[in-house]
This record gives sequence, structure tokens and C-alpha cells, in this order.
Amino acid sequence: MLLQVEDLHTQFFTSRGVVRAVDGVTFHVDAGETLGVVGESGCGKTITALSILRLIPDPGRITSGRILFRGRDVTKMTDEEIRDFRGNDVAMIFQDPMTSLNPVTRIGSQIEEAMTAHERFTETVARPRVIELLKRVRVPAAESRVKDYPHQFSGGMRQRAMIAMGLSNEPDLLIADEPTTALDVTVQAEIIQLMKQLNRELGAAMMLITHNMALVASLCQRIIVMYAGRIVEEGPVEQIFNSPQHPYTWSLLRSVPRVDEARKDRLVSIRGMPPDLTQPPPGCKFHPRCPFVIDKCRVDPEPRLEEVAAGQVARCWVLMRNAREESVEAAKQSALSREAAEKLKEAPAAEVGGG
Amino acid sequence: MAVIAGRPKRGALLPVGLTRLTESRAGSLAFYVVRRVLWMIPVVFFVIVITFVLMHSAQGSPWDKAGGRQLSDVVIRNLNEKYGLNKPVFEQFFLYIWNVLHFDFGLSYQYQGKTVVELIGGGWPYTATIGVLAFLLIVPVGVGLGILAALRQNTRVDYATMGFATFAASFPNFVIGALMVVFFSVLMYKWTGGDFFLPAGGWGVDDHLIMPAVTLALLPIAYTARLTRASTLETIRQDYIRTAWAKGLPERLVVIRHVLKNSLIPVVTTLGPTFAFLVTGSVIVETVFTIPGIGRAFVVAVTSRDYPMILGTTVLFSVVIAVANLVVDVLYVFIDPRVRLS
Amino acid sequence: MAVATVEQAVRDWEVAEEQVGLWQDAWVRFRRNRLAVFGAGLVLFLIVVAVASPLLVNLGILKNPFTQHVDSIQTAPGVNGFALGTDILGRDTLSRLMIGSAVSLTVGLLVQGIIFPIGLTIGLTAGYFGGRVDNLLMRFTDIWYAFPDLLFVLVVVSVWHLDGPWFIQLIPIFGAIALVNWVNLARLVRGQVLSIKEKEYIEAARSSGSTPVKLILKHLLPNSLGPIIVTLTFGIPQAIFLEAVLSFLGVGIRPPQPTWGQMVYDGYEAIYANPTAVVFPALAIGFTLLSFTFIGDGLRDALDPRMRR
Amino acid sequence: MHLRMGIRALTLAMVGAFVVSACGGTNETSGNKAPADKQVLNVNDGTEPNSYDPTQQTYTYEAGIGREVFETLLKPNAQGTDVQPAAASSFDVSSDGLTYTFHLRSGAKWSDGQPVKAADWVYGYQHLLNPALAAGYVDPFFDTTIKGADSYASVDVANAGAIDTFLQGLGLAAPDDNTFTITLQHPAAFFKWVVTLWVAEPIRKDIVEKAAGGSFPSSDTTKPEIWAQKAETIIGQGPFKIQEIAPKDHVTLVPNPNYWGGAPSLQKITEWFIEDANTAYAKYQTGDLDAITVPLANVDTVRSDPKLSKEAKVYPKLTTFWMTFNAMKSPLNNPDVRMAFAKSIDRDKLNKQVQHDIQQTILSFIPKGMAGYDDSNKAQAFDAAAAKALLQKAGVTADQLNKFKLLTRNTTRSKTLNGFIVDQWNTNLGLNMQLDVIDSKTVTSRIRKSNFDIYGPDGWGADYPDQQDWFDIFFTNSCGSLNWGCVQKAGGLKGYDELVQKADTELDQNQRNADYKTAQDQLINEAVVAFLFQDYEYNLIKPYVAGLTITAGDDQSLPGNFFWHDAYITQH
Repeated sequence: MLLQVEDLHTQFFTSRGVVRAVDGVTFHVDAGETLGVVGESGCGKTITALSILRLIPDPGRITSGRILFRGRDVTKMTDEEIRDFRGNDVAMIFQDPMTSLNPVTRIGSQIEEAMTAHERFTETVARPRVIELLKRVRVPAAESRVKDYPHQFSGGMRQRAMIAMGLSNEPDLLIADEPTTALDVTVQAEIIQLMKQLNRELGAAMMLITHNMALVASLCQRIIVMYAGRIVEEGPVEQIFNSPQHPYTWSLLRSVPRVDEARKDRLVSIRGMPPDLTQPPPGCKFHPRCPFVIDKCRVDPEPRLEEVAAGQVARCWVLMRNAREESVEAAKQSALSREAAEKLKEAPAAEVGGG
Repeated sequence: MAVIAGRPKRGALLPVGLTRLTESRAGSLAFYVVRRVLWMIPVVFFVIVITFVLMHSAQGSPWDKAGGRQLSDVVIRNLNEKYGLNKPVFEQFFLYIWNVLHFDFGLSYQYQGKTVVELIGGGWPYTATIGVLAFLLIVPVGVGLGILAALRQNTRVDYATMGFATFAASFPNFVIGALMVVFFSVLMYKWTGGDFFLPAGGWGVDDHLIMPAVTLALLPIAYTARLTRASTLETIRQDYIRTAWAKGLPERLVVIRHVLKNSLIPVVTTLGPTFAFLVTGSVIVETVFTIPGIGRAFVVAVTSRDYPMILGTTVLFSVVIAVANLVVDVLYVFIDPRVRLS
Repeated sequence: MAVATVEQAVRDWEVAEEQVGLWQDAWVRFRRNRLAVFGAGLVLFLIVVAVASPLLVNLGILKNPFTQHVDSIQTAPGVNGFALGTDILGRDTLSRLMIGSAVSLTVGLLVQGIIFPIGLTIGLTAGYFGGRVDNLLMRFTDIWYAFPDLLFVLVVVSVWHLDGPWFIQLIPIFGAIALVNWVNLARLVRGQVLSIKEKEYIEAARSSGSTPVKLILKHLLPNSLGPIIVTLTFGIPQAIFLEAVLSFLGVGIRPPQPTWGQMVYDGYEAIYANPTAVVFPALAIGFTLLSFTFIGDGLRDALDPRMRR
Repeated sequence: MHLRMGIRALTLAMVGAFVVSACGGTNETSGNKAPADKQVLNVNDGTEPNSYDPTQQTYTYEAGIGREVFETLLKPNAQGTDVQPAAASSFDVSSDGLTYTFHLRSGAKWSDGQPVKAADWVYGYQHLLNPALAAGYVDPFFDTTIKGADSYASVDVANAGAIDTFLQGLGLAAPDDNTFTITLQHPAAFFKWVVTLWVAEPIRKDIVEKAAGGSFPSSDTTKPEIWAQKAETIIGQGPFKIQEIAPKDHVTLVPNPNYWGGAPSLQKITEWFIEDANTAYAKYQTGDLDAITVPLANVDTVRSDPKLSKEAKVYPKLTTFWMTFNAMKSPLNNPDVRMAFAKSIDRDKLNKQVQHDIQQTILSFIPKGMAGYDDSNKAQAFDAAAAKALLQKAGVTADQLNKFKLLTRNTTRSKTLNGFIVDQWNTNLGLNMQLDVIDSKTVTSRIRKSNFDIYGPDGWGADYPDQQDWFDIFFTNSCGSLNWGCVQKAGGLKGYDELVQKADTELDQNQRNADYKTAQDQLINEAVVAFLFQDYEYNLIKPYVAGLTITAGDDQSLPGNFFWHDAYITQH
């Protein structure tokens, strides 16, 4: 096991109250594996990732839990240890390449300093390696473009540069936070292609945080579904896609148009909004939005993650396999707003959820 | 002028080296600077026009006295004859322009027999010395305090800096100057029996410079500190700062290479005018500390309607300001690659 | 400030309960900023003082600010029942300070209110259009910088003399101060526009047909609101002092109407004998500046779209 | 900027009772002279002279340097009662009162060692009277007195020949190297005082021409002033010479070893140009200045300071302050209205409280300490009830007067005093008048154009202590330059001009005094102006400055500067 996250709680102490952004999350990433983390905006995916690098902004704090990387507890590292850990053992690629690169520093230097910050590469080694990395992420005329500034790069090129930066130290784990969201559709496809390829070539573990189910399907071996700061379902990608057990997972998947499937059903969107994390609803946190809700969901304490199939766990009283046919049908028929439907039609690799 | 060029059009046909050459920074920079310097001619011309018009519309003649016996009409007539003020205003104007083209800025009305060039040349070194000294204080202290306050946001350091900035801005510098004189000169003299104190004014390239330079610098320091703080706080929130942390850069490098490089851009914009303001003199500091500079000379020239002196000083100001702004614009290119000169 | 970061931190997952309007949302965030609320409270207090003090004088609760107690000239605070002492003519400093707040607040605020649109428009235009427009506008500001403002005011004195109550007398002051003070802001805004203009989203938006000015405003304001607020808030005490200088030259508020700036100037001569005559009005100006700084910071954070979902 | 009030308190001196010896006797008896290297005096001259050519000087801060470097034929005595010999050891007046013969000191030398010749005096007076050079103090002192100078106004200043003819035709002569004679147009008893003016000095032709690079036509306006630009070429025959000019900062004076009266004790006088009174006050306390004028606001602080209070000296100036009414404006043309304003100012409060009992109330024109001082006429004394009655009698309503503004110069002191005075009028006459605070030049320009209602504090300082210097300012023809005479255009001061002119040329001193007294009563009774106070200077002088002879004519903040030749520093 490369990374083991145990009962992680990350909370934000705001004037409105304590926001339980990550609320008891436990999962692991194996070496070389690609793990997908999915869920709507605000479900705690990004905070989980930032917690791993201890990049939680004020007034947030990891309040309890352990993050073991190769057996070392990240939460207990000294400032210098965590600094050397970042980018070296675990690297992160951010969502928006437009704003994630320093506008007044040359692309080459930004990649170079990611290496020189750690012991492994000296300046003399790092400099030529930048060009090599840029070539690897398919940046044309890499030799001359290292000297360019971010504004001279297109959005896709910038994301390639970000990826090059992430890979520069050959980290054991690469966290990619919505790497394609901010890009336009054709570029998205290119980046996905690139990531697939790199994934094969490098054999590094990857944690892919995304809305994009298509991306998950094509890259990941395992999926974690998060809702309201908690894991609601986890399992091998095939199993989750074919037989989602949590209604939330089911809803997420229903909202993705499938290219391989004849379109008989209407797409489903999840009604309502994710809950306010200072005051989450009692019982199952998904119950106000769940099409299959039963009284038990409202009253009883939140269910535990229970094994529903080999390697697949889910947190639900009902489980999809127990859901009655007619309620599934009803859920399928439930209204999807016209705009959302239009939007989804235009975008083949569309995202899920409201966001 | 500084404009942003579109994304560089990298000609597919041109070899990379050649493309670089046509975009050669040094070449375009020199061209740009020459153009801007040429632009100073119309700027100075319009400054002269405006000043000339204002000057001649202001009430009171150079020969009116603040009190006591006034000059007789005969004397005034002869003085007007002596200084050419009896000529039509248009003729005076063109004569002035003609003389300026020959670097002749005329004779002061107030200081008999002294040329404006002599008076400004005599006074400016004092003003500029204090101004440059103040500027040397502003950049490290103002910027430093601003960064410190932003990095230690909501701590005592931050509050102290903000408090200082507030009070430096709300006590005008003559009050601050006078209070400093009370403390560092009068009281220190009393307490130490005259062994240690700062001189309460006057010129000298020694401890005489301390209080005037600090007094002059105080408000710009406060302003620069606040501006730097605000700008740094904006920058710290940017995504690329998180990227820098995520790379594992040490704090020092995050601050210097990523935060400051961005947050100082708006600060530099204001440093140019600040510099111009400082080296053109502050009436108040020069009066409180009796510095024989041109800041005071200008105000005296205005209040005594010393026309050639007013014009000469204004021309100097406009050139200093234009040069300071030019320097800032050129500097801009170096600190913000998004901005290009054309 | 504290709350600002919180808002920023939670932005990744926090979801507004309902679709709230931009302004309503900003208001909510502003209200949560304790320093900003404190600043707003202080300003409100000053306004109440400005409005109420003539009334208090009429009711006899406050000493008449115009009465000259020549037997108590330059008294220290607390002596002879003058809470903050008296000035060079034996007038009560406290009541002069309170009565003067109306003028000084108006000058400070309104002048910035005039400077802001002028500086913004010129800076935006120069920065956005670039090229020839930028060059001309910037040379224009060069001229304006060297503008002999003292001379200008002297001319204003001779041609433009408004009599009447203080708010009438204020009209030329606003003009004069604003006229010579918009330049800094214009250059600042221009610089910011130049930096932002090339950002990807502007280009993207431009190609998608969105009006460019709207976009610049949308991105410029939140991105450079901090420096702009600093410039504007620092302009408040400067305007208050400039009013005093102008009144010396004959364009300002005429005595005996007290203003903070004039109190500081008049107190200077007696700084050895009666330092409090300078210190109290300066403190009043200081607290005004401080409150507007807090409000400004609060507004910046409240209006920042990055803090919204 | 303007630390001086609207007064050029230039002058000569003053009488016994008011002469305050700075050392108060104690220094003279107890002080041992300090060694030569300690004989240094630091004083504050306030502002740099506009010119170092004495003929061009018009302000007291200019004369304060010119007087040390050059010496006039005569100078006022310490009491200000008469003139005493200076560069001339004696003088004779012809019986018709038209010819003045000055006997120059034999063996007198310039600071460069050259002998002083009568021709230098002729050249100096011609330099002063050259119309092309437009010296400020020619009119009315010299052009109305010296023979041939009455055509001063009509000379074509562009024509060198015309100027030369004019200058050659002046009643100035040097019959021999030690005799200088001046012929007048008409008898003038005050002419002995005119030659004490700091502008009437000898000038060396060779130095002027050498600095100019050769001779030049008389119409040239710049070349004749080049010599006055540099310390090396400012050669005088006074007790001191200029060693260094640091523009706008200071001037250093050192003894002129060739002075006829022997070199002075003081080895160095530095006159600093410090405009800010607070700065000067601080520099006095840190020992950088040896004498200063205390800003009015700090008077109480000095009085309560055990050390400073002992170093304080108050002495009178020959300066009177008043409020001026624009008599061209109705109803200010009515003497009753003006008197109502004059009688409704409580001078006790003004001078004892607002001015900290430094300035003293005066209800008449000629200041105490000068021939002609007479405080018997109390017509303008404070009486609020009488003032109101006068307004009623004149049938003037408050509305008519409320539109008037009190024109005020932009100095704190003017603002303070006028703030008090307008409050007095508003309180005592039931008015609601306001101040109009404007920059100094604009104020002067408006006064000259009679574009004002009431102006003050206004005043006059003696150029020399003769009444002629005072009464001429109310002449009809001064309207347009000084304004005070304008009252005559509004029908006031009937017969004043004739009376004063008669007194000016009268040789019998008693008759002169009587005529001037009548004129003064006319000024008081018609309330042409409302008299307020006589100016006093409140100075701090270090106890080790000894041998000072302070007179009422001393230049501002330069106590004893008429007799610095005799001053010295004691051991301290």
C-alpha cells in the first residue's frame, strides 16, 4: 500500500460554525494504481487531496486521522519534511491551468524549480530535463518554448506544462484535481489521451479527482464516490459502473450519456443542492435528495460502509439492488431541466451534477 | 507607449532565431525610449501654455508688496519695462518659448540679477538629496513593512503596520516634522545636556539629513506599505501560489519568486510618481527644516508671482515626472512580461 | 480580514443554500467581517455626530464652537470645563471637532467620489485601448502631474467665488481637489488593465463576443480592488488637508466654520504651547481613515467573485 | 510662508525709556569677554534678501544685512531722537535749508583697503536714482527731495542718453574727496533722516564695471547688478563684510578690518534664513541661535519656563496696527459708521488676552517712542453702546453691513486677530460678518484696486522716526497704491493734504508737531482707520550676548543690529 488514509477529518472553523469538509474518510491507494474520486462540487474531494499535501488554507485544519505514505504519517511531518514531501513523493495537478501558473515567470523556470526544490536534481541536470519533460507531454518546439511566459501558451499547453511539472520529480503518487474541467472539449480529449499514455508509460500511482465519468472509466481501476465529506461507495471501476449500489452513485451515472448504449432513457439529474456542511441533515446525508428514500434514512443514524459485493462497499439502507422497479423508473423519469439536457447533448464527455 | 501585443505571432516560415531578432527587446526598447523622449516636447510645451495662461490670470502683480509702502507707479512701469512685462502677452509667450529653445529661462523677478537656471541649479541638489534619501527609505521600509504585514496577516505585526500607516497619513508632515523636532532636538538636547540631539533644521550632509528625509518619507512609506500589503494579499490568494507550495518550494522562494514578483507590480506603478514627487521637493519639509531647496522656492515663486521662476520650475517638474513615468513604463516590461512596448 | 480568508477557503465546497443575488451575497459577507462592521459603525457614528452636534449646541449640551472664551486661551484638556481644551482664540476644541466633522467627512468622501470615476475611466480607456489612445492619455496625465495646482487655485480664487453656507462653498473645493488628484488612480488602473488584458479569459470572452469593457470591469475590479481602495482611502485625509490649504488660498471653507484640516494647520503655530490642538483633529482624521480602510477591505472581500460560487 | 504681518517695520530708532539693554546691565558688569573664537553670533534673518545691492533693498530682512556691510552718512541715535554721525563725521545745512554738506571721515577705507571717496557716494546715489534700475525706495524719499530728481518719472528708461542727462543733472556733488554735497528742490527738515535709509550708500564704480566686464550704458538693467551676486565683489565700508552667501540658508559676516571705528568684537555673525518660527524656537533651545522672536502662541510657554523666561525681552517697535475701511463703499463712506466699527472692538481683550499682553493698545496713529506720540484723543475707545447708537444715527441696518467681508491675509496670525475682531463686531453691533481669507498677493492687489470692504490688521512701520514718513500715506494721490488716501475721494479728510505738506517743508519743529497733531486728530475723529495696537517684539536673547543696544528701529528679529559693532559674547 502506497498511501493509506485513515479516518481523516478536516474541518474549517468559520464564523458561521465548523464546516466538516472531510468527515471521517478512509481509503488507500496502491502503488501503480489509478484511483478515481468522484462526486459533486463541494463534496470534499479537493479538500481530501489538499489534506494529503497539507495545503489546507486557513482556517482549516486536519483535526484527526492519519495519512500514511509509505508508512510515514504526513500529519506528523515537520515543516521541512512536508516541504520535501510535496512535489517529490506526491505531486498535484490543479484544475485551472489559466490561473495555476505564475504569469510573470517563464514556463521553463517554473518546471525547473519544482525539481531544484528537492535534492534529486541539481540545476545542471534539471535544465535540460525541462525540455525533455515538455517533449514528453507533447509541447511542440519545446526547446524554444521553455522561455515563454504562461500567457504565450494556450490553455491546453498550459495544462501540459502543469502535468510536466507534476511528473518532473517522478513522484510515486500524482494527484490530478479536475485536470480537464477548465479546458474546451477538443483539448480535453487530447489531455485525456496524454494522461492515459503517461499512465501506461510511467506506472506511477494516480489519484484522479473529477466530475468526468468518462475519464474515470477510461483511466481508473478503482472508484471512490464522495458525498458531503464522506465516502458513500467504493469499488472496482467495472463493478461500480455496472452495478452501482448507492443511489447517489446511481444518479451520478444516470446523468452521463453513454456512447456505447442506445439512448432509450432520459438523462437524470440530481435534484436539489448538496447540504450545508455546518448543519448537515440528520440520518443519511443524502436523504433529502434521494429518490429512494425511506423513513429509516431520515431517522436512523447514518449507515456504515458495508460490503455489498466483492471489493465493493456502500453506505446505504436501501441499496439499488433492493430498489423497487417502479421507483427506479420514476427516478429515471424525474425531470431534467431542459438546459441541462441541452448542455449534456452538446458535450460528449460531459460532467455530472450541478456544480 | 506600453501596450500589450497580442500573442506573439510565431511565423511558421521564419526561423526561430530571426523571429527573436525582430522582437529584440533592446532594439524595441531603444526605439520606444527615443519616442517617449520626443513626446516630452509637446508635454513641456503644453505645460508652459497652461502655466502661462494661469500665471497671467492670477490676481496680483510681481511688484505688489505684502504690506507697507508699495512701489510707485513709475517704478512699476520701469520694472515692467526692465522685465518685458509691458509687451503684449502673446509676444511675451513667444519670446519665452524662443528663449527656452536656447535654454534661457530668464531672470527671476524676486532675486535680482539671478537667472532661473542659477536658482534652480542652486536649490535642486538640496531637494534632490533629501528626496533620493527619502526614496531609499521608502522602497525597503514601505515595501518591507507591507510584505511583512501581509505575510503575518492579522497578527500584531500587521496591526502595528496598519496603525502606523493610518497615523502617518493622518498627521500631515509638518506636524510630524515639528513633533520630531520637539522630541529629537529640543527634548533630547535638554535630557542629554546638549551631548546628543538632532539639529532642528538647516543644511548639512550629516545628521541634518535624518529628520527631513524621514519626515518626507513617512507618508509615502505608509502608502507604499498599505499598497504592498493589499497587493500581496491579493496575490497570496492566487492559484499559482498554491501551485508553488505544492511543488515543495521553501517559503522563502514562494514569497520571493512567486508572491513578490506579482504583488510588486502595482507598487512599482506608484513608485515613479512618488519619486518625482520626492525629488521635486516638499514645501513643508523644506520650510520646517529650512532646506534651501526648490520645493519652497516654487511656492515662494507662486506667492510672489515670480513668473520666470514659476515657469522654470514647472518645466523642470514636468520633465522629471515624464522621465519618472518613462522609467516606470520601461521597468514594467521587465517585471511584467505580459506588458510589451510597441 | 479574518473572515475573508475563511470565505476563500471554504469556496471549494461551500454551496450557497439558495441562489442569492450578487449584492445580497456581498452584503452577507460584508456583515460577517468584524473590522468592516466596526469601520462602518465608526463612520455611522461620525455621521450621527455631524448631524447631531448643531442640535447639541442648540440644546446647550455642547459648548458653542464659535464662542471665544478669551480668558481661557489655549487651555489644556479638562481645564475650565473644556474637555479637549481650547484653541488660540479660546474656542472649545471638542465642539469645533464635532461641528467640523460634517465638512471634513463631506470633503473626504465626495472628493474621492469624484476622483474615482475620473481616474477609473481614464485608466481603463488608456489601458484597454492601448496604442495611440494610451499614449495620448498618458501624456495628458504627464501634463496634469506637472500642473501648477497652486497657481490654478489662485486663479480659481479670482474668478470663482461662491458665497453661502459651507456646502455651497465646497463646490469649487471639490473641483479643485479632484482635478489635481485623479492622476495617481488613473495610472494605477491603467497598469492593472495592462496586466489583466492579456489574460486568457479576456481573450476567450472577446472571441465569444462579450463586450470587452464589461469584462475588464468584471475582472479588473476584483483583481485590483485592493490597491485601488488603498489609493482612495489614503486620498481621504489628503483631501481633508488640502481643503485647509485651499482655504488659506481663499477657495476653502471660510472661518469661523471649523474644519479638521484647518484646525490642524492653525494648531501648528502653537504646537509647543498647546500640542493637543493639533493632536485631536489629527486623531479624528486618523480614525476616519482607519474606518474607511476597514470598510474598503471589507468591500473588496465581499465583492470578490472568487469568493462566490 | 508669510511669517511677517503686513508691515515692513523698517527703520531707525527710538527713545530712551524704551531702549532695553538686552544684557540688562548684568552682562555688562559680570560678563568677561569670551576669546575671539567664541565671538560668534547666530541670529535669524527669516528670509534671504532679494538683492545684496543695498539700493535695491526694500524689506527689513534685506536691510538687516545691508546695514552691516555698508554704512550710511548718518544713522539714528540709540534713542531715535536725532541722527548721529556715521560715515560722515559731521554735516552742515545751508541757511535756506537747500544744501546739505557731508564731511566724510578722512582715511575711511573700503573692506578691500581702497580709500572711500566722495565720488563713490555720488556714484552710489546715482545708482540708486537710475530710473532704469527701478529701485523701490526712490519714491517718495529721494525723487521728491533731491534737486533735479523730480523728473525721475518722466525719463525714458530705454534711452541711455536721457538717463545720463538726468543723472548728471541731479543735485549731487563731490567738491573734494572728503566732501559730499546734496542740493534739494525745497527745504525739508526731515532730509537728515532720509540719508539714514539703508538704500543711500556709496558704491564703487570700478567694482561694478569690473564685475560687469566693462562699462555699460546707463539703460542696461542687468550688468549693473552683477557685482551684488557674489560675496567677493560685495565690497562695502560698513563694520562687517560678507564672507559667504549660502543661498536661502545663511549669510556669514566677518569683521571689516578697515572699518574706521576699528574692527568689531564679534568675529562672525551668521544670519540664518529660517522662515518657520517654530523651527527657530527649537534652534534657539538647542543653542543654534542666540536670538529669536517668540511666536505669539508660545508666549505663555516661555513665561512659565524657568530658564527661558529669564532670557525673554519685550521691546516696542515703531509700528502701529489698525483696521482699514474702504471708504469708497457706502455706507463705509460715513465717518459715523466707521467710528461705530472702531468703537466696538474691545482692545483690552484683543491685546491683553488674545495677544498675551505683548502688543499694547494704541488709539492714535503715531506710536509711542516717536515725536508726535499723543494718546489724549480717545475718540476710538471701546464703547459698544455708543457704537450701536452711532449706527442707528447713521440709519444703517445690519443687512447692509453683513454683506461686507473682512479681507484677511492667509497667515495664522491675521486669521486669529481678524477672527477675534469680526466676532467683536458681530457681538457688539449685532452683525453677522465673515472673513475672506486669501493669499497675500491677491489681498494686496485687491486693496490697490479698492476691491475690498474692510481689511486688517493693517499698519505702518517707521522708515525713520520722523512724522513726515507717516502722514504722507493718507495723501489723496496714494489712493491706488496704498488705498488709505482713498478716503479723500469719498469726501473725507478735508484740507489734510495741504496741512501735512505744509508741516513736511516747515523747518520749525514745534510748528510741525502742532500741524501733525491736527492731522492725527482728523484721522482719529473721522475713523479713517480703526487703531488697534502698537507692535512689540517678544524676543529671547541668550544671556551671553552682551553690549547690545536695542532700539525700536531694529530690523525684525535682529535685536540691536544698528549697533552690533559694539556687541560681544561673554564667557559661557
